[in-house]
Order: sequence, then structure tokens, then C-alpha cells
Amino acid sequence: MSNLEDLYREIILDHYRSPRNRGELASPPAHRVEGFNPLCGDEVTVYLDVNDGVLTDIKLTGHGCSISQSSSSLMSTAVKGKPLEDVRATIEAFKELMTAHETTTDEEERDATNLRTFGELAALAGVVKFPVRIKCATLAWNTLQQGLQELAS
Amino acid sequence: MSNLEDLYREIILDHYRSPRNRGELASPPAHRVEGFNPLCGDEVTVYLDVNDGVLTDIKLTGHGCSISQSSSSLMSTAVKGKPLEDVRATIEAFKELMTAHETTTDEEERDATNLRTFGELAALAGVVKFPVRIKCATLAWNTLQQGLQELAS
Amino acid sequence: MAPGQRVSSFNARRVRADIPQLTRRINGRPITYLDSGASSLQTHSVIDAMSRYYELRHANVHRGVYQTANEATDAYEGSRAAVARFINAPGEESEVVFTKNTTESFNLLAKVWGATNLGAGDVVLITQMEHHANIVPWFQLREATGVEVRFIPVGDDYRLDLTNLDELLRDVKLLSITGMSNVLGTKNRVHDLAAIAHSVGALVAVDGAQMVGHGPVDVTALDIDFLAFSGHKMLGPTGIGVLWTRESVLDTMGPFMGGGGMIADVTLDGFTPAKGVARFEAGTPPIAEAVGLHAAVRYLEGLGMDHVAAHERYLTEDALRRLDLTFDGRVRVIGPLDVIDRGGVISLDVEGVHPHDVAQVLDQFGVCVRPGHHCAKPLMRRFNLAATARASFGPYSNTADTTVLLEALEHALKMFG
Amino acid sequence: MAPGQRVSSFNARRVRADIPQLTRRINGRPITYLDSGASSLQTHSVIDAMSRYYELRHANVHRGVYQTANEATDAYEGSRAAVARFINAPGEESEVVFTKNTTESFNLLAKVWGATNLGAGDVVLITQMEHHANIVPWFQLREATGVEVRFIPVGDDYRLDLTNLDELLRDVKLLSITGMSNVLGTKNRVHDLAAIAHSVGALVAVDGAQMVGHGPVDVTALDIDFLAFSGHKMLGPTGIGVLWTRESVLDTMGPFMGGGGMIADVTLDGFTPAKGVARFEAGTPPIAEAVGLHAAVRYLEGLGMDHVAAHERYLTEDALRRLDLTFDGRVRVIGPLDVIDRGGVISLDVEGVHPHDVAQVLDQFGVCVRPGHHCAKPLMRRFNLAATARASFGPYSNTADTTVLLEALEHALKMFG
Ligand SMILES: Cc1ncc(COP(=O)(O)O)c(C=O)c1O
Ligand SMILES: Cc1ncc(COP(=O)(O)O)c(C=O)c1O
Repeated sequence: MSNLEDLYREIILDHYRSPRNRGELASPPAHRVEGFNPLCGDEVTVYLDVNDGVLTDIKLTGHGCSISQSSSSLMSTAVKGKPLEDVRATIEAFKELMTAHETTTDEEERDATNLRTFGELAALAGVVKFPVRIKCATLAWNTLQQGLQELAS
Repeated sequence: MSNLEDLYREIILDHYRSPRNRGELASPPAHRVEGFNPLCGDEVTVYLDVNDGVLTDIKLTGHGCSISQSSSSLMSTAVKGKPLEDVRATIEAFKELMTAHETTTDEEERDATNLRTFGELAALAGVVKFPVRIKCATLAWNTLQQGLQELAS
Repeated sequence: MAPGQRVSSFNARRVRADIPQLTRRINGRPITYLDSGASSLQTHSVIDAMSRYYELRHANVHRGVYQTANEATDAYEGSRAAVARFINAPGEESEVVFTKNTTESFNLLAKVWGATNLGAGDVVLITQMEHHANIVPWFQLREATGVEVRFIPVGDDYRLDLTNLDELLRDVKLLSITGMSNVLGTKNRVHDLAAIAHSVGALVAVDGAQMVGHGPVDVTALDIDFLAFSGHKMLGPTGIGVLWTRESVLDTMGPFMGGGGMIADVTLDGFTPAKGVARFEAGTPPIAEAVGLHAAVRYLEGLGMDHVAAHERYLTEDALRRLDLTFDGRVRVIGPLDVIDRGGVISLDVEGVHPHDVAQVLDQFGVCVRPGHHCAKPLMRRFNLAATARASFGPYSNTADTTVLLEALEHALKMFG
Repeated sequence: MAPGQRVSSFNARRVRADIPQLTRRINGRPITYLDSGASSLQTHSVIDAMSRYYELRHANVHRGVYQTANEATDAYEGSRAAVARFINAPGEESEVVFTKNTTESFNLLAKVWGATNLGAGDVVLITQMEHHANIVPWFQLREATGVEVRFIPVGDDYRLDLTNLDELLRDVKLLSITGMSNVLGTKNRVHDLAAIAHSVGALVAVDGAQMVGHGPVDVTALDIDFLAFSGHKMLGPTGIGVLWTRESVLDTMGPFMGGGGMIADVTLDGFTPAKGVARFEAGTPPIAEAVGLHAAVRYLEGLGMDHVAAHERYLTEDALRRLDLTFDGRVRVIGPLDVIDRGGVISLDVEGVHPHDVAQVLDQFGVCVRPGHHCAKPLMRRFNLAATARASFGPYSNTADTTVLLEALEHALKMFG
């Protein structure tokens, strides 16, 4: 069952069971954006408070599988309170992580690198081995990205 | 090539090259009826003169393959001048011949029987071995049958 | 009866040996295929029939004179006749139209029969447990003609709620219902509903996708007017489906798609459609697929459809009992809990585990179940579910499949618990 | 070059060895298959790819989580990508819609794109040499919307008569033409005609049924907007076809058939169509057929489409020359006599022998040719023919096929002479 434990790491299950930053923000002033995966029915709603170029607060609601839900929770902890530039960089880096197809053969080395770059988020790295689940992991991120674009325009 | 000669007997080729009773009858008084095989494009038009329950004259025009054309020609010689009752019986017997699937195993015996019953028409018996061509052989007969039905009603 | 004694010609072990995919191993375990509701596996005989067709006698059908063209035509038309016999079509092969799947069959029904016979003020009565294939074509027809689409509700017992049937039937010109729900496993009483619909002058269409291949289906005895089903759900190949219609109805229907094979004549000015089933089969038909479907029909007839139905009923009863015993409510079955009017499709709601995660964990055990809305979103909304994890049986399924399913479900519960 | 030296990677003998049906004997003679215009034969690789698919990895596609469902989905979508590369689709796999055959592709085009974009006053310009698949759907659209269907005439040289093209193009919104006539063998100058049609603001659809699989087809270079073709005419299986469309056009097109897989959402009140190619693929798609088509594409790419085209050109030139030399006019070719803009379809009019009889006599020699109107009745009427006997080549054909054809034709002439 090594594969399965690669996907469902303890951190993921923890964030699934106890999602962080769950809830709503009054909108306005917060920006509200919805994401939907028509194939599996996963839904996420992201609420964003942005002040002076900083993502001062973020909350999420929605339902879906453990991957989509833990990914939103992990995302919220990774981006909350960060300058928008950093948030955008994290989004890009995460999406990169989700497309990286086994470039390093040394798994341990890769895991170490990921951990350095991503912290807790690295727990989601195992998802790439399950291509159909990648869209679960990226749903919240795409929604956040869309929200930031809407705010910018 | 025994098979092929079974289909294209000399009598058939002769009727194909020199069709009997070819032409038109003034209609009215003659009854005119058209037959069409949409699958292969064969066409036949039958002209009938019926007087006092006798098919006093029959003429045919049309175009198509050797089987459909020789069958119309052979038909015309078989039914011309006959009482309608006999004509109907011949139509039935011919259609029966075209569906008879190898009941007798003795080919020679069957050929002899056919010759007794059908005369020259027996030449068409080989068509049953070529199921796709049966509709060619029966086109004129179905058309004649339809004409007689139209006359009766 | 002594254990191991054979009760009938149906021998599950022998059936399994006829299915090559069942020898496959997934993640180090033998495959446990429980997704027959989505698509069944194929027998050697079905696969080989198609290969042999391509190897020996493939040619385009109709209008050919040479030998392989005749053989291909005979094979194609022979399949049509076999399918007609299999469902006991009163008008035999002249009532069986080959389509590409159940979905196309319903589109043909809606876009040809429906578009000609139904308009504003008329009602198509369907149910809340229909597959999208028997919903969306009617919504499309509504856009085009203003016909009303009405739903028979589903009760909390997962069965049709017929309380207001009389009212629901007002102005109904077509009752179109599934023989069995692909989510709940609920079987509808097609014969009785058809009789009622006929009594108000409506015609009756049945979605047979989950019926045909799982038990005897006799359109004459059911006294219905249309039946749609798919080859790939009855041990046959992809790429072929069937719309059966009474000859008297079929003869009144105009053409569907335009092209070769469906015409009697074409000029620069217009076209005349062909007579008979050919009118609905434009272009080169699914020839090899018809050959495969014929082999599937032959195989199922060999098993005996009564035996298949009894076998799947036994498996369903066993699975429902063991699910209840093992999980004591932590795994909820979305569907009837008894096996009266119920087939071998079991939708599960696993406490605390999302259906996608259920399916993912089960995959590690080689267990194939399908998570999702199963193309029945109105039904899912009815029960406030985004998705279920669905296990479903075929003639080759056995109780060992259920054993592995239970083992894997326990693991899922533990993992997420 | 020394005899027997290989000029290219294309080796006709090796291709023949890859086609199982070519080992068959008919009436005591090896088969001489000259009906590739109706349907091609399949390679071992195509047949085996489908068998292996069913044996190992068949499952329904999309939304599956378990391993074989993923494998089946990858196989299906992988085929789409391969087909896109094969025809050099600028938008890759997001432009390739799988249908069941060329005919369905044209119906999709007419009933979706046509029904939305064309109305009374608009003109669809087709040609007098079209197959019914590219005529009847437009006649059906005319009935529905009042669009005008106009024909480019065919000259006595069996080529499009473009004398009045400017006039013919008036009000044209779509030019829909065949890449190659399935009766005459005439190839139309698709690129040039497309440029002219675009210059008056019309879109351009091409019937590729007789093009794809017989030579390179590059939709980007041709600069067209739609391409329709069938798997079974390019060494692939029955039951699958393709409609390629530019992504910018595809995105504007509403749904076709309704059902599962083509929706984003369905409620009791209505439905929202899915985005992308899925919108046009309702129901379980032809999965195994896509696998077979992928194998066919791979095989053809291995041969090299330039080599296939050169090979068929050589066979056509040789056959036209020998028909002329041998029969001195008693066997008339209905089609161009040179090989410029001409493919390997040769329609014959045999003096004093009806095409059905020609085909019947040829069958005795194991020669497969097709008699009939070839689903091109307007063209047949143009040349005052009810039928022709048509011989046509595929990549596996060789000059020995032509030798047997000539021998059999001589016999037919003698027999009926
Ligand atoms: C030029 C042309 N177009 C269209 C078709 C129709 O193809 P299909 O029967 O596969 O739909 C054919 C084949 O018969 C053809 O030759
Ligand atoms: C009840 C029901 N109807 C219709 C369908 C659609 O069948 P297909 O996808 O073969 O068109 C299915 C299968 O998914 C089904 O279960």
C-alpha cells in the first residue's frame, strides 16, 4: 500500500479532517470566487481580503474529496498574510509541482527539495502519481488565481 | 467456374442479349406498372393487356443486369396468353423456386423436376445459390404481381 | 443439495474463465471488477468473433456482390435478427435499428419520433431517476418544440412515487422510463406502468441499458413501444447500441441522419428516404460491432437469462446483507435494501470518506468501483448527494468480489476514520 | 538501382503480410481485394490492439478512478491526440471530435454549425460529385432552415467545372467539397478552392473519406475549417469517424446529441453543455474503436503517407495504362485518364456487361469490386449511368491485383460478348 500512503499522507488526512481557515468573509468587502469541477462535482468558494498588496485574510467553503479539501486548507495556510507577489509565486510553484513528471529519480532527494520549497504543501507532491486526482488538488489554486486576476482587473 | 455457369446459363444469356416481348403497349387500354430496385438501380416497366380473364399481351421495358433483364424476358414468354389464374400460379411457383433452399440433395433430380414444372424458366433456378441476385430475378415478377393486383381492385 | 452441486447450466466459475480481463492483476492483486453498471467486460467469444471478422471477412455491407461483402452483410443482418429474437421483437429484424449507444437511441427517438409527434401542450413523462441519456434529449426537444418534460418523483424508499400518477399522466404522449436505475438499482414495474400509460393513449419507451444482459427482457410481454440499450453493457463491444421500435411506429418515422444507405433516391433537387430500418442507419454501420454483439447475445443465451438474473439477485442479496452486518450503518446503501424489484447496482455512501477517496483506496485492492454522479444529476440532487461510490455486478461476478470489496471498504474507513 | 533494391521504407510485400484477410482464398483463388474505396482491410496491429484492449483494459472512460478506467481513458484520449497530429490540427486534440463515421460528422456539421449559422438567403456550395453524406444533410438543413444548396457542376473531363465559380460563390457561407471523388477518382484542389471561398468570407468543409489514409493530409497547410473522415477507410475499424474543426469554430458550436458526458450540469429544469470536444460526444464513446484507429494511424505513419501516395499513384497509372492497352475501348474508365489530381479509384463501364454481372464474374476469380451508384446518384445521373463497377486501391494493393482484374474482365467480356 506504499502508493496509497504516498497520496494520503498524514498531513493531508489531518487537513481533511480539520480544515483550516474554513468559513466565509463578509463580501464585500471580501472578494468571493467560486470553483467547480464538473467531472467529479467538487466545489470550492474562496473569500479574499486584500489590503495594500497583501492577502490579509482568506476563508474557504466547499465540498469534495480529501485531496481537494485538504489542498484548499493547505493552500490557505500557505498564502494567508503573504504579499500578493509571494502568493502568485506560490501558486505557480504549486502548479509546477503538480505537472512535474518524475524528473528526479531519487525520491528521497526530491522529497527533501520539495519540503524545503513547500513546507507542509509538499505533502501533496504524491498526487502527481495519480493523474486523475491532480485536478482535485489544483481546484482551489485555480480558483484563488482567478480571484486574484479578477481583483487586478 | 461451375458456379458461374450455374448462374449464367446459356438460355439466360440468350434472353439477355435478345429480350422477348420488349417494348410498350398503348396505355390505356393496357395497364402500366413500374418496378424499381433501389439497391442496385434495376428498373422494369410492365405493360399488360387483360381481356376476359386472359393476359392477352405483355410487353416490358427497363434496364438492369442480365439476371433482371433475362428474368423479365423469360417471364413474358411464360405468361403471355395465359389465363390469369395460371399466371398467378406461375408467379407463386417462381417465387417459391427463388426461396427453395437446397431441399433435394440430388441436383440432377431437382433440375429434372424444375425443367418439367418450369420449362425454360428453370434456367433461373441457379440464382438461388447467389442470394444477393434473387432480388434481381424477382423484380419483374413482383412488378407483374403488383399490376395484376391493381387490375383486380 | 450437496455443496458445490450445480443447480443449473449456469456456472459462475466457468463464466469467469471466459472473461480474459478477469485474469488481470491490479496493484499486485487479482482484479475485482465491480463496474459492470458503467460497462461490462467481454468474453473471449465476443473478442474473437470481432477479430475473426476483421481477419477473414471484413467488407462494407449492402450492395456488394463479391463473397466477403455478402458474408459481411449476412453477419451484420444476422446480428440484427439475433438481437430481435433476444428481446422477442414481434416484428423481428425489421424492428431493430443499430445505433452507436443507448444515448443515440434516445436522441433518435426524441429528434425523429418526438419532433414529429410532440408539440406545445404535449407532455413527455420521465422519472427523477433517469440517466441523462433519457433527460437531455427531451430538454433539447423542449427547446425546439415547446413540449413539456415532466418527472415522476422518487420517494424516500428509492422507488417511484406514484401517488399522483393520474395527475402526472395528464396530456402525456410518451412515458419514457428506465427499466432499472443505474444509481439505486431500483427496477421499475415496466409492464404495469406501460399498461397505465397505454390506457391514456401514450406510447411507452424504456431505457434498457441496465436491464438487457442482466435478465430476460421480452418487449412483447412487457407490451412497450420503444427499447434502447447498449452493446457494451451486455458483454458486447463499444460502438453499438439498439433502438427497438414496433414496426407500425417505425414506419411512421421520418429519417434521422442523412447520407448513404438511408436513401431510396437522391437528385440535385432532393432525396427520398429508404424504407425500413435502413432509413435510420446512415453511412457505414458498426459492422464488426454487430458481429461482437451477436456473439454476446449467443453467449448470454447459452447462460440462460433466467439464470443470469437469479445469479445477480443472489449476489445482490448477499452483498446487501454483508454490508449491513459488517459496517453496521457506517456504509449506507443508497437504494432499496431488499431484492424485490432490485438489481445488482449498489451505490454506497461511506461515512467520512468521499466517494472519490473510496474509489481510490479500493483501487489499491484491485477493486473497480465508480465514484460520481453516474450521469443522473437530478436524482443525486434529490438525495442531496454530490456523488456515490457504486459497485455493480455482471454475470461473471461472484461473492468473492464482495469479500474483497468489504475488506477494502474497511481499510478506507480505518484510514479516514 | 538494382532490381529488388528498396527505394524507401515502403515495401508493398511487407504491407501485404500485415493484412490477415489477404491470405484468404475465394472460389479457389487468392483474394484480390479491390474495394478499398468502400472500406479498407485491417492490419494485424489494428486487430490486435483492439483485442488486447478488450482483454486487458476495457472500462468506461472518464470519471473513473481505478486503474483500468484510467488506462481506457488514456487510450481513448491518446487516440484523439494521435489523430490530431496525423492531420496536423493546429489546436491539437481539442479539435478532434470522434463520431461514428464520416456521415455522422457531416450531420453534426449541418445540424449544429449549419443550423446555427445558416438560414434563408445563405448558400451551401457543394459539388455534383459529392457522396450522399455531403448532400443529404444539407437537403435536410434546407427543409429546416430554407438555406440554398448549390452544386458546382462536373465537366465532361470528370473534373469540377469552375467556369462560373464567381457566380456560384454568391452568398455562399460554406463550401463543402470532397477531397477525392469515390466514383471518379478525381482529386479536387482543396487548398486553392479554400482560399477562394475564404476570400468571400465562406468557411470550408472537406470530405476526407477518400483522402485520409491514401496520402498526407495537413489541415493547417490546406487552410480549411472542417474535415470529416472514417476509421474504416484508413485501415482502422468500423464504428468510428472524425470531425476535425478549428477550435475557434468549435467553441461557437452548440451541442449535438444530448446525454451523459456532454453536460456540465443537469437539473430538473434544464442542462448546461460541457466545454470542448466532450460537448459533441454524448454517451459511451467508441473506445475500442479509438484504440484501433490509433493503431491504424501508427501503422500509416510507419509507412509514411508520402510513400503510400506514391505507391497508389504508381498502381493507378499502371492500371489505367493496362486497361487501355488490353481492352482497346471495350472497358471504359469513368474518370480522368491521367494521374494528375487523381487517386486510386477506377470506375469501369464494361461494354455489354452490366456492372452487377461484372462484379459477379469477377467474384469467381476472387476479385472484389463494387457495382452500384456508390452513394453518388447526382453524379451518376450527370453521366447517364445507373451503375459502374469500381476497383479501388489501398496501401496493400499491388500490380498483381490489376493483373487478375484484367484476366477476370476478359472473361466477363467473352462470356457476355
Ligand atoms: C467520399 C465519401 N464520403 C463519405 C463517405 C461515407 O463514409 P461512411 O460510410 O464511413 O460514413 C464515403 C464512403 O462511402 C465516401 O467515399
Ligand atoms: C440507465 C442508463 N441509461 C443510459 C445509459 C447510457 O448508455 P451509453 O453510454 O451506452 O449511451 C446508461 C449507461 O451509462 C445507463 O446506465
